[in-house]
Amino acid sequence: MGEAISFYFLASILTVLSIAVVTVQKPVVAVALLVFNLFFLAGVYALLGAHFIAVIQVIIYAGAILVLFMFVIMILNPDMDLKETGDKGKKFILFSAVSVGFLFFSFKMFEQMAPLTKEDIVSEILEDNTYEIGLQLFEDYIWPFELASLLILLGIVSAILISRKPSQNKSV
Amino acid sequence: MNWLEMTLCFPLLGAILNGLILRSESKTLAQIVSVTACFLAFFSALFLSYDVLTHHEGLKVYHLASWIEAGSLSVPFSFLIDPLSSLMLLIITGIGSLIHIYAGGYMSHEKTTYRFFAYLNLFVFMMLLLVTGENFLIMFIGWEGVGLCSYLLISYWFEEDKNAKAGMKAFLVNRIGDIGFLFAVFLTFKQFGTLSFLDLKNILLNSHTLTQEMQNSIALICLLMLVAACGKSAQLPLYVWLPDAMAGPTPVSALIHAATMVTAGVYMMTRLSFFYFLAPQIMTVVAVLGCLTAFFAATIALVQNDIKKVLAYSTVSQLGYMVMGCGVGGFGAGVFHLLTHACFKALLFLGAGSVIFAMHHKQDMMEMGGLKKYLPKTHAVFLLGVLAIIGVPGFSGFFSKDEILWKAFNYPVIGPYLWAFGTLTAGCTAFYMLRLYTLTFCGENRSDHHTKKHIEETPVIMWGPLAVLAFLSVFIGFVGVPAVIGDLVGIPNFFEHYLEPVIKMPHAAEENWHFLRDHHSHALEWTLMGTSTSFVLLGALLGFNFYKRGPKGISLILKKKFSRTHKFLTNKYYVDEFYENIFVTPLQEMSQFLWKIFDLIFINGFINGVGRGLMISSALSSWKNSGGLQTYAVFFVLGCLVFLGFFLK
Amino acid sequence: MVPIEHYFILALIMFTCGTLGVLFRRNLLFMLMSIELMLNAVNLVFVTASSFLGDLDGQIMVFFVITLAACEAGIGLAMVIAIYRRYGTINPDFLKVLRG
Amino acid sequence: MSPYLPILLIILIALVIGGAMSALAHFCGPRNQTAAKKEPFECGVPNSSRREKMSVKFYLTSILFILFDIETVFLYLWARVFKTLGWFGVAEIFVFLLILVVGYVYVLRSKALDWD
Amino acid sequence: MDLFYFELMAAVVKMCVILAMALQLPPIMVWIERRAGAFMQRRKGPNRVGLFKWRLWGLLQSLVDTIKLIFKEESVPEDADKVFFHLAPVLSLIPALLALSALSFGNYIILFDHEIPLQLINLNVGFLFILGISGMGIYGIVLAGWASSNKFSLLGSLRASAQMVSYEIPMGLSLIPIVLIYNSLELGSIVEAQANTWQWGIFLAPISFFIFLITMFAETNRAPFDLAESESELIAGFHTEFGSSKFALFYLAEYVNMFTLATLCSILFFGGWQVPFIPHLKLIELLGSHNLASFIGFVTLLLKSAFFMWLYVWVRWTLPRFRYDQLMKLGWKFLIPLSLGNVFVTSLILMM
Repeated sequence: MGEAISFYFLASILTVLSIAVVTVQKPVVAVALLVFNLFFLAGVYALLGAHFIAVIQVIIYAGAILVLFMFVIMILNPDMDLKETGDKGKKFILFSAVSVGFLFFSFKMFEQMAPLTKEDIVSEILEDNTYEIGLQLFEDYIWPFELASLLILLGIVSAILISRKPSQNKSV
Repeated sequence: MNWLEMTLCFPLLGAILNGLILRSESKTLAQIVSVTACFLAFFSALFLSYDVLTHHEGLKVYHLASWIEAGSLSVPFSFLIDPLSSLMLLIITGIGSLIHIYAGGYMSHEKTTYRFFAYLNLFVFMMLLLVTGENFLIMFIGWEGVGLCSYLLISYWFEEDKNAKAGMKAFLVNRIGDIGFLFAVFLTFKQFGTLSFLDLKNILLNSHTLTQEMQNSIALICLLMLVAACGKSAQLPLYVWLPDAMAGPTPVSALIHAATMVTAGVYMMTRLSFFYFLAPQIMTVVAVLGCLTAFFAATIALVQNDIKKVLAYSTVSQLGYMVMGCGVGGFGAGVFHLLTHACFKALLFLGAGSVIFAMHHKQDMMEMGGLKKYLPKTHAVFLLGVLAIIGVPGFSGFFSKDEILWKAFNYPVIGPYLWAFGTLTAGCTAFYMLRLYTLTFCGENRSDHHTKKHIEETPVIMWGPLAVLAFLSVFIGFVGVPAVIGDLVGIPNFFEHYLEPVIKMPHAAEENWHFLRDHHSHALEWTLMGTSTSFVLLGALLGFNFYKRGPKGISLILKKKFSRTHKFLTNKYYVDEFYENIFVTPLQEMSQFLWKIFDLIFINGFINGVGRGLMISSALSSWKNSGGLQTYAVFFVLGCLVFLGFFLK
Repeated sequence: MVPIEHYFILALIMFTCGTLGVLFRRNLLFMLMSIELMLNAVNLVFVTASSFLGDLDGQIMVFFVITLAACEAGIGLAMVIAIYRRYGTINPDFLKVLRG
Repeated sequence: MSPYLPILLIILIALVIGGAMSALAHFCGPRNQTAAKKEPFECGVPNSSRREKMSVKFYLTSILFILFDIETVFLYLWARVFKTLGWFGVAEIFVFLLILVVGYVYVLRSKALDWD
Repeated sequence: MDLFYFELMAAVVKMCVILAMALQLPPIMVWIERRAGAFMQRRKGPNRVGLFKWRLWGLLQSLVDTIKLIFKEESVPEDADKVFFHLAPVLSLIPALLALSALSFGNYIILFDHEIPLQLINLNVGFLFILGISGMGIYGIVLAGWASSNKFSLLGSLRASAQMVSYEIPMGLSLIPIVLIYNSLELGSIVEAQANTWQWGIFLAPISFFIFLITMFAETNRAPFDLAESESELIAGFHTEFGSSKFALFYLAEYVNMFTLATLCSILFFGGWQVPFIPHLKLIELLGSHNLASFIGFVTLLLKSAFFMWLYVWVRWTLPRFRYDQLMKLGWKFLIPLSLGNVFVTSLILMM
């Protein structure tokens, strides 16, 4: 009961926020809404028993990645070119095509989804799954884990390289 | 990590370290890396061989990973260590290490050497792949790899057009052989369904009768493999690249074009001996081809003036011996000669390298002479090398060459002729080697004043390896003393027993090769040995006497007298020109013709037409290539949806 | 007990919003944010499946997705900054070097 | 009761407090706006647009923050299972840290963290 | 259902207590800061305001200040983004309160046969939640600076948030040895593991404590790290444009954050609600009452955090302010390597 209430509450907030994020005019507002969105999504994760993932979502996604967005907006102050460009009619046609495609596709998907049997569902919510996740990550996922560090390294290096001040002898 | 992996990975590691990672300006660092890599490989190979030969009954297959798995074709990365391959491993890494050390001295005038050493290490790695591969494809990787390294090293000083062309020539000529190899591989797979040497060996050794079709295809495989061996081991029609390959640095000539790579053909034939035994007619071809090559190359070597060219033709000639040895069924003898030749020819090349180094990269013997007193150490070891190659009794070359000649004599029908040519060749060899020696080291120095002033003995890093090789050249022959002598002095023939497990005669072939088992009288063998030795001594004497006063004197008279023959020989029987006229020029002309007809009119027309058509149609459709990122993305997403919808039905 | 389909529908809504945002907002920042939204929708599916099936693999995958998203956002935003500096706009309609 | 319910309560309470305070001030405080009050408070420096570009260093700082943040989270996960994994885990995390230290050194060398 | 309502009631009560603590923090702390500053500088400080004839060392000054703040005019700049201008103070208050309520203030007490832990939000991810939530506090600051449409505010907010993110990493890293040593993320069990006084975090992980102490100051933008509001450079930082009640809210959030970190420090490094040299279990035995022991533990914890609050004040009036480049250098080039090394060395020592 409580779970259902919480879920539908969070889901409706998330739906509204998701739509708002992509439709508002100002990037700052969008980022702020996205923060809320991610925060409430963490709530959904918690509802699903993924406490650790929920916290990670808050720490990294809401607490770090979106700070980055915020900073970029602050640095660039890009509200000057906010007007939407492009051929309205063409955009509308494509928009409806994609939307219809998604709708159609989702119907098909739910139609074809094999229903979960009772045995599939493990209803017990794992308590203290931090430990379990840790074990699994460090034992079964060693290589992805080490590769993740490489990915981070790559991220650091390329971000610094890209955002460096453009040098004087630019070719183009 | 087992010994095999270590053996293989050290040279590769050295190559990667030198060529890709360090790229060091420091010559010392580059050399240390590559010498260390090679030495480590040598020691690993030593342990590996010891391990396999003592603990695994001389045969072990290392299965590292699976590689190609397609239907019935299964080619794993597996490696075979048996007496033959461990012998090759030791030759390659051992002599390779010495040459690596030597190269440091020889290349000391270069600006950077990391590229050179990286290539050398890569070569060693490829060569190791070639000799340890358990199936045709691994061997083929090595086969192509050594070809590549050879190309890279021949044209190491690629700034000069000549060197680049020489590399190209080696590469292209080798391609002809490689085609043979590839077709042989295809045919093998078609016929036997496997590419593994051991499997093939088991199949063939245990079958008592073979169908006609099987026999034909075996003969064809052998023939194709012979083509491959001709390319790599510089046999008669395809030998032309080897003399030109001398354009590379001398250590390269020593390592690749004398000691190791060019012997790959002999190695391969020995590895496939069970095939060759089943194709006696092809064996005859092999024997004749080897014999002719040996003689032919020796005659050319008689008159060459470039010190490295002489050695190159000598190499071709010695390879001819080896191939002849294989052809008459004496694979063991061929490999034995391979071993001794690797030692003394490496020694000779490196010695020649020292001479060239001391003479400031002059290679013409006519400008040398009298180096005995300038380069005493080099002279001493070089002399030992000369004695070894011409086959003075007691030196290593004597035993191996004699073994081959004896095996050749026993060959039915054409055997005596082979022997006669072989003996003649031995005489020629003695002549031209003594000629080389005399012209280089004896008499007066003929170089110009400036050069003469700067001749000095090479550093220890260069003559040290030479000393080791000289030791080997003199004594390595005692591992395979022929039975007749061995019985006399009480030294058994280790080598024959050593290779016995590798060279097995299929049951189906035994009747054709009964003469190998026949007993021959010792007296006959002594007689033949005596004859050939006297030929050698005669040749040596002539060579020494003709040239002991330099290029003038008797040799000049002879040259005048037989001027046409001399010219013919100096121009190497006009083989290069022959090829040029018969193959290259017509090919070029035909290409020109085809280019004019097909390329310009048909193909260009077609392609331009297509292009024009596309231009028109793309102009029509370029509205959708707006360059707009998101427009593309939209179509991408729509495409994905259609695709998914297709699967979800 | 909320049926699993409802979680999926929520994820689908978020994903659709994200996709439409990427495709139709003429602003690189919005596009990046929409990508984040899409990634989160995927994460939601992972977590849902993981929770319903009692299998932690899904959650670990989310972990890696988040790592990836962090790097993606970092590099993407660096590119936004570089583009803004160079062209003075972050509207992809004005960035048409590839125009056919 | 779900441990998450209090979170919701706290959020609501905070909103209420914030709203109440604002409302109180709104109703209790005086209101007489002047033109000067509406301007940004900049201590007499001639008023300029706030549309001013900030240093890109802030961006670099925050991207590095993200990446180190992820690293921290991985470390927490590891710390939680540290006792179970033993030396294996230490070795694993050592490699992980080693790779990141490479990045860190790169950052230091590229002077991305040098303000001024 | 009964249980649910009982727990809900307990939660509400706990929440009220926490709120009471939080709301009385700024008045008292402001008074302490002013009095302490005066004391250190040989001044009198606020000492007039009192009740009738009792002056109470000027204690009521803060109350008067609060009332004054509410009755001040609220001025919103013309260009300001109205929504975020109003929302920003709340956005910095919410994380502060959430973090505060996730602290473990004491062992459980027993009421009506129910164990009630003295912790409002008890998640099994433990103090990771606190770290995550306090990271969310950045948005309040950034949005405040952005919304007030003032370049000094914006710069102040960027500085403040860059500083906060920079020091969040050493803070997070400095706590990993604690997890390694006590093998838990939950504050309750960490405190229980510190029953023996010599097992306190300060003794087992002194370097962690050192790093945490520094980051504590930096995270709350307090002196000597109060660059964001350095009046000589940036007027008053991100809350330049905020007056009246909104300013009060920022103040509240700041002090709550300070208190949270002070308490977290006491919990992780100073045994939390363990009375020094008397393990909690022994205390229960001595007193014969669970609830009384828990209460004493609670008071002990408050005293410990009071010490750190005092430290905040003390440092503020003692140390000069950093320069911004020095601050970043300290964070990135000293604390991060130090804390990484600390983590690694600690793990090695533990493995030995």
